[in-house]
Amino acid sequence: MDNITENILELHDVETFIGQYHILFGVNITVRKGSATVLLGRNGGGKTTTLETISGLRPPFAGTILLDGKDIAGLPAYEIIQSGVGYVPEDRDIFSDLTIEENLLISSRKGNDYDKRLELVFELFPDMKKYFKKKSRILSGGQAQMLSISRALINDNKLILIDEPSKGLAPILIRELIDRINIIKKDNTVLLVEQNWEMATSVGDYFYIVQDGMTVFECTKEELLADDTIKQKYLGV
Amino acid sequence: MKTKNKLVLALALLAAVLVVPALIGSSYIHSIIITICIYSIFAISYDLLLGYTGIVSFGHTVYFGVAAYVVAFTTVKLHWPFLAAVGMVIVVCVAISFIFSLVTLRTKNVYFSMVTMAIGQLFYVMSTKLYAITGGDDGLPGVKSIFPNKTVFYIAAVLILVCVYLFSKRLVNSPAGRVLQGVKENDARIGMLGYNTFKFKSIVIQISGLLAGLAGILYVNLNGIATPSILNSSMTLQILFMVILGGVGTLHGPVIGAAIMQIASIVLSGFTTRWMLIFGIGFVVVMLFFPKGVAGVFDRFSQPNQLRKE
Amino acid sequence: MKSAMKKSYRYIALVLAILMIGALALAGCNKSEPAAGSSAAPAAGSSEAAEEPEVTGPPIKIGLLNETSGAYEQWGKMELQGFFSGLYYATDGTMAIDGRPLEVIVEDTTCDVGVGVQKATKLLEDDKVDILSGTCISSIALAVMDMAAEKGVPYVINCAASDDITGANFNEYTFRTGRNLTMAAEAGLGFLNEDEIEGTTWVVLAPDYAGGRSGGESLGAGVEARGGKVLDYIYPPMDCTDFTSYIQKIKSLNPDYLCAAIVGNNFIVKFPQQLKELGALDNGMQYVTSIADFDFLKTVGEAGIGQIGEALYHYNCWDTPANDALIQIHQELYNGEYPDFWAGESFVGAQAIVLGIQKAGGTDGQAFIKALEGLEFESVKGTYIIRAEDHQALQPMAVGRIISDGNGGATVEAAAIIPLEGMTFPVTAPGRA
Amino acid sequence: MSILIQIIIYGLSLGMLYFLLSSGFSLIFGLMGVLNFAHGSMFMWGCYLGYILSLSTGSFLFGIIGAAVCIGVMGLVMEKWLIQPLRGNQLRQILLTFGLIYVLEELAKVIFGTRAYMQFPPEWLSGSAHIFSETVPQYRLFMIFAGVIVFLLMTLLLKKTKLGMIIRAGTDKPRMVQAIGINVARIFSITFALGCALAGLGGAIATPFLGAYPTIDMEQVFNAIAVVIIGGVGSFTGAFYASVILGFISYITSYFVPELSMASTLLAMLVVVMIRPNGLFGGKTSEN
Repeated sequence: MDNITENILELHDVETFIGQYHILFGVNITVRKGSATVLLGRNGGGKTTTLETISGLRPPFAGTILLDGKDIAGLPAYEIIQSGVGYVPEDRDIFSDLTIEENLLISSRKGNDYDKRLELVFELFPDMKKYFKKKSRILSGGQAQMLSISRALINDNKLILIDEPSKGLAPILIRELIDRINIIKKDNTVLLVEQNWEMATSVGDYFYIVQDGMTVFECTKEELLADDTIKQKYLGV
Repeated sequence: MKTKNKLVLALALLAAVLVVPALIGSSYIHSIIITICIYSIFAISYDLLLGYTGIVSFGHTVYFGVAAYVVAFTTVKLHWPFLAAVGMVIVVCVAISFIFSLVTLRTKNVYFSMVTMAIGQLFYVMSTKLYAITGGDDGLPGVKSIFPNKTVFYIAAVLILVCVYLFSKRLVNSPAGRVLQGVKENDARIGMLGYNTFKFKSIVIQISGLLAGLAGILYVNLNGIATPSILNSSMTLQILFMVILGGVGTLHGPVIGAAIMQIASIVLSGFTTRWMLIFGIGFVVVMLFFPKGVAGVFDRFSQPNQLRKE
Repeated sequence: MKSAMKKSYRYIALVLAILMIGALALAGCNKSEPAAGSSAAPAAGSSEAAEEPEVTGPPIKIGLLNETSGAYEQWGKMELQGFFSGLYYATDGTMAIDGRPLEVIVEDTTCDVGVGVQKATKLLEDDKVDILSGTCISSIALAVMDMAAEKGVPYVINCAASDDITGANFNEYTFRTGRNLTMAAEAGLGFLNEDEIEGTTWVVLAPDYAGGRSGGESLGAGVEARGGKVLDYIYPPMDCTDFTSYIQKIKSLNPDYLCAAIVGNNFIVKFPQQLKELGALDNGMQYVTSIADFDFLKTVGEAGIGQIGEALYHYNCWDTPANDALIQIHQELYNGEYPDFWAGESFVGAQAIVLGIQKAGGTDGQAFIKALEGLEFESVKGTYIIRAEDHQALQPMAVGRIISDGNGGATVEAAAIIPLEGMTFPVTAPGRA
Repeated sequence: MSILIQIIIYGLSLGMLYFLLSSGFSLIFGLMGVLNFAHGSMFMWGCYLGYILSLSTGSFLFGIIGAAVCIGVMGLVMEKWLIQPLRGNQLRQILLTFGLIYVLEELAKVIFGTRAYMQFPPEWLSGSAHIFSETVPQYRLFMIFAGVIVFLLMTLLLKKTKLGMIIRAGTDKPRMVQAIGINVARIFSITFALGCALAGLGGAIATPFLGAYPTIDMEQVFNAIAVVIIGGVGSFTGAFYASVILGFISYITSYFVPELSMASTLLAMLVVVMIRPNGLFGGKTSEN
């Protein structure tokens, strides 16, 4: 029943609480297959919470989330992830006591062609092969980010959620990351949160601006670049 | 209910509690009410820590036990007058509270609980070991009560309990009390607001320690002997029962808990020798389903803001 | 601030209401026959020999503090059953003295000092008992004895064995018919006559608590007095479970005799087992200890056979008329159960109470004290004399040997009986020597 | 010379006992943040079940394995009904397990009574071995052997199997384990049951040495806490080394300074907490 819809993911009026604090008031996002969609907006707007809500780490209070047409709102995180979602958290959260191989091994799900995906990962991130048997606590910030992405890539996921990949990375690493993501987004659609203007605009095909827990603006890459007022109005850049 | 007739009601009840049992004239009932008052004071002091500051100490019975031993040792062995003994208890309680506040510096939440439990056990072991001072397992007998008879003692105990309750209520509602409740919510955030949380925490540890010491003094006056059983971890568990069963963080909850515990243990022990099993199960049920305890049942049970169960 | 004040009044009212309800509830339950205090006296006329005594005086009230529940409930049961058998025997089944029926009020101390004192308050001040008795726990006895003295009520202790009761903490209203720890230690040596101890080397071991230390010291003194040499005193902690280090130390000292003043499960059961395991008994060292209750015999079983030591009471060690009566009455009242350990002691206490009341011709405190001081009477272990100086009953002591009971278990026979005169321990009560 | 051998053998056998007792406690606390004060009671029930099972089936090995399995199931039930509902609320979990001590202790008294049960080691273990002229009960050597075997098996499990990796990952970052598609709740249940099974196994192995009686739970819970504090939370090897250290400390103090022996483990723990709050072998910092 793999109806290859145009959209991998649709969020309709999604609301979320953290404890008793109301964070998301109404998020509406559509992610098209084979593309990269970027969530922009000032800090504290609810971008990270949106990714956490999609991945199931924070169940939504209201609204629907359609993954490939199926409503996954409220399902436990492991079920959503197992149905083909990869999640790369803001501060990477790599398992430092495990080696790179072990990080990837436990992320690989049943029925996944582990060796084939491993080749793909080594191609994209050679460092992973170099330190494959080492404990991942020795990795640098950039390498840790690569491992975190590799964990999401080890399975042939429909959708990969990435939370501020450029955070804390040197410019040359950001450029390297840009063309990696541009490759990844072809087969495994990407939804990412990004503050770095250069990465956002050189990776993203579609953009949403999230402010005070709501998606306030939507546009394509061309519209964004053409119209400076959007940047002024929403991002204060 | 305007405050005025509430005040009248309170005073009327106070009078009733003081007069009626005195008329009944059974010193057994008096000694039970004294015991309820003693454990209520001890439970209130523990609630100040657990309920209002979120400090989970499993060594709180150290103050209670050591206070009893200090009074027994100074009055029986050293023949000190009672007031001198009370002075010594205050000094010792402050010293012990200093140790505990030091421990709060080095360890946080769960670790603090483990370490305080170990400190409590250390005092228990010392009470059985240093028999030259503590009389070992047989304890230190021979303490003369400062109250002429049980009726006077009982009236004094009720009045002391009411004073302790009012004092604690005032402390909790004071600005310092508010800071302490903030410490309970999020220690770091309060720190960022510029409050020296360590200073506030050590103040409340000191106050609760002194109140527990007061309960210890009354205990040894009632029973005339200090034995290792009051430093034992089962005493820690009993005081925990009273606060949780009654309603943590409410101050009047622990009094309810103390009353329930005492009356139930007397009535239940009449029927079965395994009455502690009933308490244990009761405690687990309360922890699972009634976190607010008996007193909390009156408050509205707050609903979490989540459409779907996690 | 206003609302806070209003709220606190509401809470004060609540607090006081609770105390009020608590007081009334308790007062209520106190009126009716207190459940906990139901006297477990067997019906007076149960044995056919006793004729119906006509009542000519007010009932004699005896309060019995008893460990009905809690850690020592096993011991509590023994003391209770021995006590009633004793009353039964001393009053020839009539449960009455000179026409005044005996009313025994039993209160459960739940093995907790606080509760024990509370129940003692009830017995002394509410029930106004004439004579108080009971408890196997020394700390409770020590606390209660002062209260009894204050109220002028004689307190006869059957089992609690701490030396201080008739020593440092002595008061004239307190008596003890059971043996104290020093007597137990003395008895431990009793079976060896002079020449066997002369020139032998000893190690003394006892649990590390007040009674244990005093028991150990008097054992050592007894050995030294009989020409033996004590190499070392070892005091493992009360609830020690791993005796290896102490046994290694004993092996390194290699004494002829190892004498242990034993109390509590760990010492009675685990210590001998670990002794054998570590090969401490292989080189001929003789192990002298004390022999405890039926549970002890069941647990040690056949492994304990041959072990010698002071036996507080085992029904098989004595053939006196009183002991036979104890066995017969005990089995009759308690569906065939043999009297165990503390039952032998509380039987004597009950008997002393009855004799005291008969001799004093009533229940007046001072008269009762005068009646008991110096009282000599025949009971379970033969002749008892209640020493006037410290109100401690001198009595013969038994040294038992564990033997097989024929069907896989173990029982005790008397290896030696130490007569009354053999008990030579000083009066330690202040100002009473 | 012989004292040295004694210290090594008896200290080590005591250490292995502490390891069997505390390894599950440390694993559960490390991975799930659950401080199970009733862990000592699991150990005690392991003693009782080990005694009953080996007596009824006549085989010692079946006794200890059976006890471990039963206590594991007990752990599973406890985690499902009592721990899971309170997930996220550490305070109520601690208080609940504290209350459980009473329930399990009183239940044991109801079923097994208050007397102590003595279990003699099986014949093939009841003799004494001679090492450099020291007579050493074979059972003590068995205890050392059992402790080391369990340590090796558990290390293999943690290092080599996928479950082991997931447990180690969960100890580090439990939320992220969910985010790679693993049902953390199931992993928690398995780990909790495994931890309790270890305590049951420890109890069953300890019975011929300690015997089974109703106050074991409180005695042993302090040793478990000491091992966790000294070894560092969640670090399995830390628990092993800390247990060995504690075994030596308690044997040496009971030999040379008997008066202090009851307090030795407590003092050792308090010293370590003051110097290195997160234990000698790493593990999560106690300031977290």
